Amino acid sequence: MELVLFYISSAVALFATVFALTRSNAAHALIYLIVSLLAVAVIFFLLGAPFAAALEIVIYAGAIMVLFVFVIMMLNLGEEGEERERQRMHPAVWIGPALLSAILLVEMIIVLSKMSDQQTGALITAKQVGISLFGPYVLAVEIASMLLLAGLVGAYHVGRRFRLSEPDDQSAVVSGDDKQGGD
Amino acid sequence: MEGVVIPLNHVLIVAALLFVTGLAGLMFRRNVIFILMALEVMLNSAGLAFVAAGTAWAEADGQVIFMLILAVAAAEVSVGLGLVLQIQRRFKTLDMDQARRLHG
Amino acid sequence: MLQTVWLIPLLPFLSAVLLMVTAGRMPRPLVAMLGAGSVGLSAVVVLLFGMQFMQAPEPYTLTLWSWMRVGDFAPQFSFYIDQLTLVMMAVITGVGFLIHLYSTEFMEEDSDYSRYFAYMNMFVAAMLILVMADNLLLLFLGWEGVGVCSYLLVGFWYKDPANGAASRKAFVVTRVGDTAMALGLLLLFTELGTLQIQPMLDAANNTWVSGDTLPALAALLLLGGAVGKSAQLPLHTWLPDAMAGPTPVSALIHAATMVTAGVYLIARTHGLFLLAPDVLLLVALIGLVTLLLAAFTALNQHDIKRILAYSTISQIGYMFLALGVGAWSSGIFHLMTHAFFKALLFLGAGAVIHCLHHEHNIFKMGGLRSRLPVAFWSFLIGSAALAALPFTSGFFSKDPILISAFEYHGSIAGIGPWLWVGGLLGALLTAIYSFRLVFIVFFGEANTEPDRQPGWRMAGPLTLLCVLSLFGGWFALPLASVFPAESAHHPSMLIEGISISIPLLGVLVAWLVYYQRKVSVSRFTDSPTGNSLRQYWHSGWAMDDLYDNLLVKPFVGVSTLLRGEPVDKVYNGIVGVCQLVHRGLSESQTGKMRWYATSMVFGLIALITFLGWGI
Amino acid sequence: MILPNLILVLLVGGALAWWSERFDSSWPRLVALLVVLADLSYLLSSLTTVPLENFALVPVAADPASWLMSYQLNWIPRFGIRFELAMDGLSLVLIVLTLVLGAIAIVSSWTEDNQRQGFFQANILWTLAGVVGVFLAMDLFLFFLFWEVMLVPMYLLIAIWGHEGKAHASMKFFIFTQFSGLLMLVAIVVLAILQQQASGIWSFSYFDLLNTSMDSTVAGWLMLGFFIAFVVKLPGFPFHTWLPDAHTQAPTAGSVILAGILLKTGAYGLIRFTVPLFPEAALEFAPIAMMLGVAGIIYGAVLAFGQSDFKRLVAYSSVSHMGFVLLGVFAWNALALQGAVMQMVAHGFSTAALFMIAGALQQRMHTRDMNQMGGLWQQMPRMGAVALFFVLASLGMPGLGNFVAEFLVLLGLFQVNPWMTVVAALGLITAAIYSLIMMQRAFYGKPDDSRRLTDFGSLEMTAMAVMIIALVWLGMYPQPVLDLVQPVIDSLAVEVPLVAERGVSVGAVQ
Repeated sequence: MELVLFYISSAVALFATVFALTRSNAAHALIYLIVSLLAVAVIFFLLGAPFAAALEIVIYAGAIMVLFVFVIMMLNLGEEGEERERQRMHPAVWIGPALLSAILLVEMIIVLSKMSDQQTGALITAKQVGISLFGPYVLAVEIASMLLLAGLVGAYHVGRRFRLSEPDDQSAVVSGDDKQGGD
Repeated sequence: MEGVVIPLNHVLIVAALLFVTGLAGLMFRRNVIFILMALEVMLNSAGLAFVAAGTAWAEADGQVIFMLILAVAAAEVSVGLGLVLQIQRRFKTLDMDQARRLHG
Repeated sequence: MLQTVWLIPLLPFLSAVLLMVTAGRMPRPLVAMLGAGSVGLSAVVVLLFGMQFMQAPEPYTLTLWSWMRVGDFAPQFSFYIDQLTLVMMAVITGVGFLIHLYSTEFMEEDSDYSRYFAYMNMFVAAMLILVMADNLLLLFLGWEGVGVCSYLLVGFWYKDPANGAASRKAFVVTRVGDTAMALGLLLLFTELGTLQIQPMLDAANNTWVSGDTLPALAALLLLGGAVGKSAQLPLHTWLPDAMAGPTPVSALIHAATMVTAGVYLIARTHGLFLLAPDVLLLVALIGLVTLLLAAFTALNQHDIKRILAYSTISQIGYMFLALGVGAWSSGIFHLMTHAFFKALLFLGAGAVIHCLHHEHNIFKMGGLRSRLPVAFWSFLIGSAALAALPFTSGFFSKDPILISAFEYHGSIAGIGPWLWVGGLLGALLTAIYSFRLVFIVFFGEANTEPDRQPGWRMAGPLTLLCVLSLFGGWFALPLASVFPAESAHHPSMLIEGISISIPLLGVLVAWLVYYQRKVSVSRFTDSPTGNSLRQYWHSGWAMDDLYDNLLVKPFVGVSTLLRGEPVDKVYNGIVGVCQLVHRGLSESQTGKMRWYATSMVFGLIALITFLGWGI
Repeated sequence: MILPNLILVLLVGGALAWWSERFDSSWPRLVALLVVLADLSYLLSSLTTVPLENFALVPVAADPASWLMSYQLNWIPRFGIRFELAMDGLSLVLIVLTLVLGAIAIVSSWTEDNQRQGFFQANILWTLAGVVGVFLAMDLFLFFLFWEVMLVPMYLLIAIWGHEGKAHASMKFFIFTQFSGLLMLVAIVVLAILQQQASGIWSFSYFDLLNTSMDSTVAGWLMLGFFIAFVVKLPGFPFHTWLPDAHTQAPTAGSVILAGILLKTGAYGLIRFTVPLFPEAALEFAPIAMMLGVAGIIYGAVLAFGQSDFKRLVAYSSVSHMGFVLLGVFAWNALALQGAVMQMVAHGFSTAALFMIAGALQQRMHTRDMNQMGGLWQQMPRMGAVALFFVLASLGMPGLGNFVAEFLVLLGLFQVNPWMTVVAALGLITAAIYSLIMMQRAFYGKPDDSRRLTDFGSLEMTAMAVMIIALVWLGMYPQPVLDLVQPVIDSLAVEVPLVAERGVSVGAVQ
């Protein structure tokens, strides 16, 4: 029974991802992506990793996707963006990457199919995860925190420069002088 | 509820499928937003593979690594989106092909 | 007195160095006194040395210092004096002094006065070293020194590039001979272990037997050197061009001394040549062919100095003939007498040119008999001796050569008479062209007026040389002990008569053709074949153009072809390949991020297939 | 302790000269000259302390006493690399030549107003230090170090003070030598490894590496590594193309040092390292090397004749003369080796002088093109006379050093391979051709009176006089140099038996 559930949710995840990446409208694509993440969360549940599924939903679907929403709204990619996206979809563009990823897929499947058939399904509770998290992996946690801090500072630093309104932003290193933009 | 018996290979194949789709998206989409989304998909599929392996070996390591992946993904997205704002302001478009000043 | 023999070459050498160092800052009379004086002084030393030497005539060796010593190759800087060397020294310093005295006036108004005497003195010093050298390496030093000085003196008036070309041609052609001689030296040392002449000849006699290939090869190589320096057949084309130098230079170098170096070398190493009879015969044949060829060419020249140049080649041909047929001492005797009358002729020509403001073409001269008496008499006596008219020194030296050529019975039986006939024909032609010169220049109507008369410093040496040319042949040279005994000559009266009468016949022919103008040869010379033959002879049997096309043009062509350094093209090729690869790689960096992602995927695929291959 | 001081004095002197520029721009050349002369006098005075019979002693590898002077200091004990210097007859002769030509190089650029005079003189002194180091180093690692030390300041000399094409020329010079140097480094390292495997201890010393046993193919390749490095430096035939460019663009002092001294390091390397370290491989390779030598002689001469650039012509003449050295070394008998060493010394003086003249001409006429010269003898008689002397020296006139050298080489070679000697002797003729054409096109011919040219000054004449005396002395009485080098050749004969002496029947000729 669960096997069927697993196959359904993975099919959903796959189709949602494909749709997410082929939409011309960014917002639609985002929604599909969120659906795909939720499907993956379901798979986590089926695998017996409830804590991971929760995290997936809270952080991945919740936090990261929301960031995306903010940015899309901020950049208000309206209809003209969508138009341009569509005329770029002619086959010459995606035939190359599609071919490449197909080859890669075939290779991975070959490699994976040779593996011994291990069975998943051992339930790992959040307590076990917590114990190992602060047991052998305590260093990893510290590093992760530093990484997040770096991400925070980076995002602040990079994002801050975005001053549409005040032209006399004295601290802006990247002030108006280099307007040459793309070559 | 306790773990349900799913063959690891199948989960890994799903992860591979997701990864490849993300990769293809990364390659042929021009819009930087879509590239970032494709990136997220690839990270997520990696996380899936880790968690699946973790549950297969009944070890918590898989999920710990998954958490690290989450941390990485979060940091990466925040900086990425910051950059997206810069690209928008600097190049007035989100098409990544315009931003190619660093060429040979 | 014997110990001071090293003074002889040292005096001219020192004066040469002094003149070079002061480089024209000394007053002219001092330069003249130094230049001519040093040679005169060394002539006196030679005289004194000769007198003391003749009392106890055995070879005298004086070692100054050991030149170098590597293993058993230890040439010494030492002199070896015997009768042959004495004769040569006497000729060089005696005739040399007269020529130096003559040139003090001849070069009077030349700007580079001291440079001229520096080179002349250096030449005399080098020639003396050549003649007095105890071993072949020191002889080679003198040999090359003489070649260099001849280069400097022929190209003395350096402002005209033609003189430069003539001097370079002289040096390079003689250098070809010198290289052959150097190879001969290498072979001799490798085989015999020493280069000291006398021990080397003894070693040659006991290690080799007559007719071996090695002595023949060594003799041939030495002959190459001799032929180069004495302007014989293969390497003779440089001498006529060497007339570009001042006339006294031609007198000293191209008549009396340098060109005889080859004869001296063969005479000095006669022991080696005796071990190779067929090479000796080759010497005779070269001599014969050269004397005929030069005689014909001299007949068609109209530059006074070129006629004398070709006559020098011809006379040296006689000396080679003499050496070839084994008449060693008569060869050397002819060398000495030739030095006298050829120097006389050259100096006479110099006087003519000097007084006719540098006119060379004999047809533009004429009737100088009354205007330049000194020149006329010196030319008359010189030509008489050259043509070997009876009782002149030329007769006493050329006649025995012809006789011994007649009685020659070397490796090819019965060639003697043919050599004799060739020699006679040469003598006839010599008489004709020498008196042709005399009649055209000194008789007939006057074309150009001489603007001055030769001073005492030119007339003095001329008269002295006239005396020597006339009576030089009377006393025999004491060379018996140096050379192997020659069989006594007892030619039949007929041969003797013919030898005497041929030169007179020649003079008669010249008289008829050029003085009386009775027998006009123009009918023959103007006909097409005659004219082309005359042109052919005039250009020295077209040897010059032969060498030009055969050697000079290919060398110049190759060097201009290779000027662009083909080997460099290889390295530039490598550089080109590197740049090509660089451009290709830089193209691959398009700056588009998606292209980088794709190339990463390529990498990934490659990696997996490579690693996957293993599973 | 004397040997390291020799190098130290030059290095410190260089820095001093550079520093002295602060006071006055004319000080550096004075300081440089004094430093070089001080170094020379220091060397000669320290020689007096060496007992006289040592000069005749055959330098045996084992005991340092048999060397004239030796010095040893542990540098990197881990790999057995020692700061080992030793001087024997051969290196003594070459070091004296280096210092004399160094002084002459400094004098040669006395009147040139180069900018940054201090750095210029410093580079000259450092090059000299590198070269002295090369001649003294007995540890292969140290030898390679000095090989590079000598290369860098020379590159700077050409790159900074060169003429119009200096960038290209200096780069080409540097890459040629550097690349071949790397081949040598690989050979040194492999040799050391083989030696370590055989004897168990690490050592880079020349004496230990001398008789390492290895199979012939490896020996062949290692020998080739050394051979190429040295033949590039001594411009052997196929690797010589850097020389003409480097010379035409180098400043006068630079080309005097480059031609006079740096080419000798290649020849020295061949004698000291290539043949003794790999005896069988070297002697088996000898015919090919001699072929290259002969090709170098003829090719250099033919190209020299075709040149219209004065300096380029003299550069090609160097290629031709150094062909004799290559012949002499690989004929490998006492006569040929003595000839090779003599050629190194004599060629050093004659080429240095010709380059000084070329430099002086360029400084006065601002061109090296011989077509624009002609008739210079009239306006500059002293330079003409001096040029004539050195042209005669370079074409090998007997009585001067070059002739003695070339005759010895040909004599030695004749005993080994007569036919090759005949071809090499052609070099004598072609040498005459290109030397005289140089004299004709520059100094003889129609003078162009519109030019105002100043003749040689007294300083330049003294420098020239030194070289004239040296060449005449080498030509007339070369015995001191021959005696100094003879023990070295005997010691080399111990490792690699000399080719049969005189008396070998000239079989090939029969």
